[in-house]
Amino acid sequence: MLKVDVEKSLKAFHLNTRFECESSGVIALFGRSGSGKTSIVNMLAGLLTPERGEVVVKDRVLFDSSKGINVPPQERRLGYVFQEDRLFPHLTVRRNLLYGWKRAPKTERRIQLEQVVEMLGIEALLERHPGKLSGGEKQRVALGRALLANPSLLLMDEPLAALDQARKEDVLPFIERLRDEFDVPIIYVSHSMEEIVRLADTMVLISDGRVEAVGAVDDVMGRLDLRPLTGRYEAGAVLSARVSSHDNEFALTELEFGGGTLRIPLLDVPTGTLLRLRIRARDVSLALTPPADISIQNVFKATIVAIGSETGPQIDLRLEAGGAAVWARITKRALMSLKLEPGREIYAMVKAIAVDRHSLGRVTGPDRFLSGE
Amino acid sequence: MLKVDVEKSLKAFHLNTRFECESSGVIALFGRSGSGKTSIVNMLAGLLTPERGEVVVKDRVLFDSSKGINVPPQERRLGYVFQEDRLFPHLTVRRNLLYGWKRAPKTERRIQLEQVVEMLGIEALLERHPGKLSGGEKQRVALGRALLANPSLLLMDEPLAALDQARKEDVLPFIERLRDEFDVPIIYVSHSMEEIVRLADTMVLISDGRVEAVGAVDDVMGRLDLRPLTGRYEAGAVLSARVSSHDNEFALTELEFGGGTLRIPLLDVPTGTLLRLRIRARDVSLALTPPADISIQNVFKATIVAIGSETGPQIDLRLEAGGAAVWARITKRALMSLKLEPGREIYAMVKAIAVDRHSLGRVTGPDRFLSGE
Amino acid sequence: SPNEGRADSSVESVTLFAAASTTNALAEIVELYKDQSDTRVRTVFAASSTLSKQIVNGAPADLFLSANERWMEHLIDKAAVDPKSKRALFGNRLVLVVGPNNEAESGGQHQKLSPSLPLGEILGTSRLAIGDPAHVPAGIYAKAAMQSLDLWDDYSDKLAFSGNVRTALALVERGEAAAGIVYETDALILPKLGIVGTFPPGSHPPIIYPLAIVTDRHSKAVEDFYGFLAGPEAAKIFARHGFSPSGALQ
Amino acid sequence: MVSLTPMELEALQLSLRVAFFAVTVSLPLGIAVAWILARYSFPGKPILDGIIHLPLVLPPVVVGYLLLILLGREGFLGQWLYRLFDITLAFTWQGAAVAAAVMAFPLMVRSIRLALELVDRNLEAAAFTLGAGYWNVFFTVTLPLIAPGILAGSLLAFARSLGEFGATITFAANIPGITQTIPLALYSVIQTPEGELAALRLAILSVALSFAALAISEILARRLRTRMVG
Amino acid sequence: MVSLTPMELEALQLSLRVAFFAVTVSLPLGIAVAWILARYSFPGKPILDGIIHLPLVLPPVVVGYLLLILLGREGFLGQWLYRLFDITLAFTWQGAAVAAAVMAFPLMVRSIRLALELVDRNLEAAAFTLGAGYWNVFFTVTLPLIAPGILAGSLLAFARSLGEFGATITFAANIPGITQTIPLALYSVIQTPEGELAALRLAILSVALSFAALAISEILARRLRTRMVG
Ligand SMILES: Nc1ncnc2c1ncn2[C@@H]1O[C@H](COP(=O)(O)OP(=O)(O)OP(=O)(O)O)[C@@H](O)[C@H]1O
Ligand SMILES: Nc1ncnc2c1ncn2[C@@H]1O[C@H](COP(=O)(O)OP(=O)(O)OP(=O)(O)O)[C@@H](O)[C@H]1O
Ligand code: MOO
Ligand SMILES: [Mg+2]
Ligand SMILES: [Mg+2]
Repeated sequence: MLKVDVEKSLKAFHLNTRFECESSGVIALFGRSGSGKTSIVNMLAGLLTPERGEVVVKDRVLFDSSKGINVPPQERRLGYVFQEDRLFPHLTVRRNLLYGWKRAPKTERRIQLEQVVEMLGIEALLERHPGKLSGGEKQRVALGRALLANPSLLLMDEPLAALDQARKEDVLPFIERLRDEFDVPIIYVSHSMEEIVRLADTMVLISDGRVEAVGAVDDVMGRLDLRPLTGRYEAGAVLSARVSSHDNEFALTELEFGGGTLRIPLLDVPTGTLLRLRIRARDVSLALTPPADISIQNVFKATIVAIGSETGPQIDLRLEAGGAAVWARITKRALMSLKLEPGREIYAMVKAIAVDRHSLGRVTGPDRFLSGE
Repeated sequence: MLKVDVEKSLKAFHLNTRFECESSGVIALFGRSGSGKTSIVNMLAGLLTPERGEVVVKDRVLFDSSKGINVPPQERRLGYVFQEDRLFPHLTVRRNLLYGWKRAPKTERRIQLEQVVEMLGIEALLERHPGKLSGGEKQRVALGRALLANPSLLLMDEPLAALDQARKEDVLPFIERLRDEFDVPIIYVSHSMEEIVRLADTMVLISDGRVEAVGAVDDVMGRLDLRPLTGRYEAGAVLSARVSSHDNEFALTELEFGGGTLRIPLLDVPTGTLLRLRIRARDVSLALTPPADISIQNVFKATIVAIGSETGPQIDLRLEAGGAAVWARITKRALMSLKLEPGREIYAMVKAIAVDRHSLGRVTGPDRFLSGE
Repeated sequence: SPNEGRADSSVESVTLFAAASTTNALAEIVELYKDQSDTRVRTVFAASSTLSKQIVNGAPADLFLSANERWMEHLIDKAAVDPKSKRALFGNRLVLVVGPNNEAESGGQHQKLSPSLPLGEILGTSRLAIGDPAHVPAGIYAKAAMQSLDLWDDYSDKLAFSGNVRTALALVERGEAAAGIVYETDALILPKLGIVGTFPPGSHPPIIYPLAIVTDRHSKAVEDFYGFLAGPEAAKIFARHGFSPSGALQ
Repeated sequence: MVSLTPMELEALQLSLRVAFFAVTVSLPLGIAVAWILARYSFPGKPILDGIIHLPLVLPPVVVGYLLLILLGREGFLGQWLYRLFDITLAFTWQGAAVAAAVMAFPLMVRSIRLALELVDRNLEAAAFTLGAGYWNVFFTVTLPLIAPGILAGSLLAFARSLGEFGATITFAANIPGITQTIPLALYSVIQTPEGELAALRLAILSVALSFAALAISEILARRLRTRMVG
Repeated sequence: MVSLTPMELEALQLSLRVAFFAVTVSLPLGIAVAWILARYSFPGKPILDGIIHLPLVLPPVVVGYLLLILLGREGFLGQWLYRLFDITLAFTWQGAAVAAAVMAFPLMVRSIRLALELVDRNLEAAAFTLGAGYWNVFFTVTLPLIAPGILAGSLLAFARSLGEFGATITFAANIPGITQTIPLALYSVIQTPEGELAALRLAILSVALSFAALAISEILARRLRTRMVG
């Protein structure tokens, strides 16, 4: 169980954050720049002291103003991966990695150097100093260092923000492996929806120091009222689907979801795996009759549930396909000429290549979400 | 006329750049990080001295190693907007703006403070020091300062790179106004295809210190052989189209191009204006027969010219629509099932909202391009 | 004796604080004493005033040899020296010296100076070096002598003060000052300097060098050396350096 | 407040004059040297750097002695100064100022050099592209940017000059009203067995002066800093 | 090479001993004070800062005099030291070391403080989250990171101590073999007529020593720097 209920005034900024969720899998903190994400993570780590409130991680009370409890950071046993690497420049990579490991209680050293080094592919770096590593290498070492402290929870504050796209692609798979191979829950701060969809199970939406929503990533992303916070440009729906088969000839993977079958570029996951995928509204087109002879691979029946009321040339439609929510963004002109209205049955078309690996994530445990405000 | 023919060795890096083009409108220097763009701009500005070669701007020889000419930077009269702002921290915004203006010959002070301040909307900042301005404000002041030096050419080295997306949107329109309202040619360095499409007329493609291509933006972007340099993820075609009418009811603008009519979100430009627009391959779908009752607004006839040979699930097709080149990216499965092959006539479908303002640019003067290597 | 800071505690050592003007003579005496005793003698030379002040503040001196009565009396007042041990060793005279290249008429130490002394000519644009009359004995004597010859008022702005008499001498030797007022004994160690003349004994208080043992520093080694300093062998050396015998005092 | 004795007043005035001249005369040279050290690298640079730092680590009396050998009336340079221009530095307040300037020079150069090294040279490049020539850039960009460093360096040098003792007493001797600055006056009275009170008064004067210099330096530095981010 | 006379050798050994003790004994205090100045802000901070900088700008003789008043056998503290522990600092080599330490202290503190201010405190925060306690973080992160600053400060202080004159001659006097360091010995021989050669020899010894200190400091600083990015 993870419980955060903290309050603090930072000059002009007032933070008053309350949420509770199961402490397993990846919990994403999402919010605009300056919304208070780093401050929350620092309070979890003990680097910032709340004025009032309570912090409980895995049933261990780390902070409780009413009882005067404030566990110092060095005793909290939370691994922290910072936005910048923060590696110790005077120590070799090996000694950086072992810094937290050596200080962890002997009985809790489940994760060992060899494992982590192998997983992160940093054998060759061990005797070097961090100064001359590339950005991606540094961040991998930072991941390893936090992990080797054998923490009860990993905090990651935009660990990819300082990297360019190529470096990001370098590090992301390691975060995925770390999530999948080690049983350490992760709090992941990001304002990149791509990263969150790819990594997270639970999502905490922060705005101006307050929690706007807590829940499974698909639920929070699907809520129309949260659009101003989750972003219009990125509008879309997250849906869960199960891998049903692989088509090696055309390098495609077939997924089953409530509304039917989806074909997407080939994935290296076993059939049966439950995936979370994000379909952006702008990639969805509509047809009144099942279109024939077109290159679009994914066509499924859906019902129009709601029609947005945006001004401007385009409009968002909420569809329902076999229980799954899907968004479509079309022109008003199309809306009129096709005479679309709520309740109408239509065919939704999604190009296979629109669902790329950036918009895919694995569901590690269902129903992590407990409660929130 | 702009002529750059320079050679220099910078430690491990050898720069050998030769191109010539008309010095009007916006000339984009595009290339990977480390390809030598900044070095070229510095040589134009006189901040870096080539080992050999010639630099001619508007028929004025600024550098000629064979004649021993090397005009010092302070006499070149080229305005330089740097990646970071480089404003003078000890001077007010007003005195920053006037720094170059005061030093320009009296007879050449066509552009005045009031004009620039009004255009950039920085009246309120004039008496402040740069230290406390936001990133976007700083960069606007930097634009104004370079412009007020009344240069014969403006150099901009990734002027938006240090800004986040919101700040970028803050500054981009000012660069457009500056391009449209003042008759100063601009050399614009960027590795953002969006910015280049939006701003530039001519494009110089740099790779590893050498010029790979020079030409109108659409031509360079359309070349298959340059794909490794222009980028696959961004693959697409740039085509020129003329505004034919506005549809205020649906907030759409209609454009005519070789292949027919295109509907895109409403633009605030007079009919008749020549525009450059970028259609990304991933936004183009194909149909064998003219599809009916679909939300997609843009359907036009095209002929398959060439089929790529990529591995993986997707494949790029080059289409020709009334003389204009268009790219489509579809799955191999669709290629097979539709039995597509070169020469075949098909219908290309493009969602109206796929062509947003990020992928539009105005053509200021046709045929600026002269020659290159 | 409690000799603090001593490097080798197995060897007894005696520390003598002595007026700067006795530097050369004492060096010879210490050298001689080495042949007679295992005691290591350490000498510290500075203006008598400086040394007196340091002894009051606890400086590790066993013996003090002053260039005037005043600073010895000061120590007696402060109970810093044993008054019973005080004895005048010898006297001295005050001379006007000029640099090697000075054209001034040098009458030697037997020439008596008078108020008609052409000090302005001798000095030119340069200065007259004397001990700081605020505290240095040589300076106090010099000021008195100049006053009695009516030179003080005219030349008090042409003076250069030194921290002790030897500094004044060095300034003349180096040509930084055209002339200086020093003890006769000082002038004699630099034959290349010209002695313009000697100040008449009545023009300044008598120049007397008293010696005393510092309070609580009595020990066999100290008393031995004290005796040696006051003895005939030392007296011979002092006399050779030009100091007047104690019998001639008063 | 107790008023100063004429001797104290004289020493105070002299100290201020010596320190003022020591700083102002050496400032342009200090800037030039700092510039060379910060901006250029050449074969003899470590040696130049070492020589400039010497007064910081060399005993002041050694510096005074070297000055005497060099600039004394019979010194290598001094005899020419005297013969050709009738200038004598030893025993003059100008000599005291020279001694103070030499001793304070490394502190001044260090401060200015540090400031220069922190100057963003890109700002100078920007000024060039805006049409400013070399000197123009120096006076309108570089100099204002290093002003805090110059100020700090000058005040440190000023304070150091106020306190200079060893080199001054060796090179310029101790002449009341001419070279007897506060430290030298204090030294004189400390030697005087009955000078306790006078010594204490001078010591207090000295401490007050030093504190004032430090405080002014701090205030000015802060003002400059806020102006910068104004 | 010409060999040193016993007096020179004694002065050299004494100088090195005094400077070594001055630096090693004051180093822990210097680190502590630099820490307080770099990390905390409290009401009296500017005053503490001022007091610590005082020896830098105060005339050395004043410092010596104040030490005498404070630590002399009749001084405020000194009389207790003497009565209770039979310790006398004035006129001993330990006193010379105290004088040198006090004079060099601001230089040492400045260097260390600067280094401390440049330390990325985020690295310390990172170390906390990795389970290291306060002292552990200090010794495994902070101290290694400021090592170059400590080194530079120590060497500067060492060099400054080698050259200390005014405070030493006032507080510890000029006693051969006990407090007569090289600068004091040089002062003595300068005063002595015909001491030119001896003075020159000592001056050269002094210059050589200072150069050596500067050079070692430079070399060590460079080595530390490369180790850091190694
Ligand atoms: N020590 C502080 N003093 C004053 N204000 C602070 C402090 N730390 C943070 N703030 C303010 O609190 C707000 C939240 O900051 P925080 O760093 O937690 O945001 P964030 O969500 O992590 O932003 P970003 O995505 O940019 O990292 C900001 O307005 C910031 O300016
Ligand atoms: N002064 C220099 N000394 C040595 N190498 C240099 C120097 N300046 C640039 N280079 C090298 O020259 C190459 C080109 O650098 P340049 O800054 O011109 O690239 P760029 O295209 O502007 O890159 P970016 O998009 O990252 O700004 C790089 O490999 C760089 O490391
Ligand atoms: O005490 Mo002296 O010998 O007059 O300098
Ligand atoms: Mg943050
Ligand atoms: Mg660049």
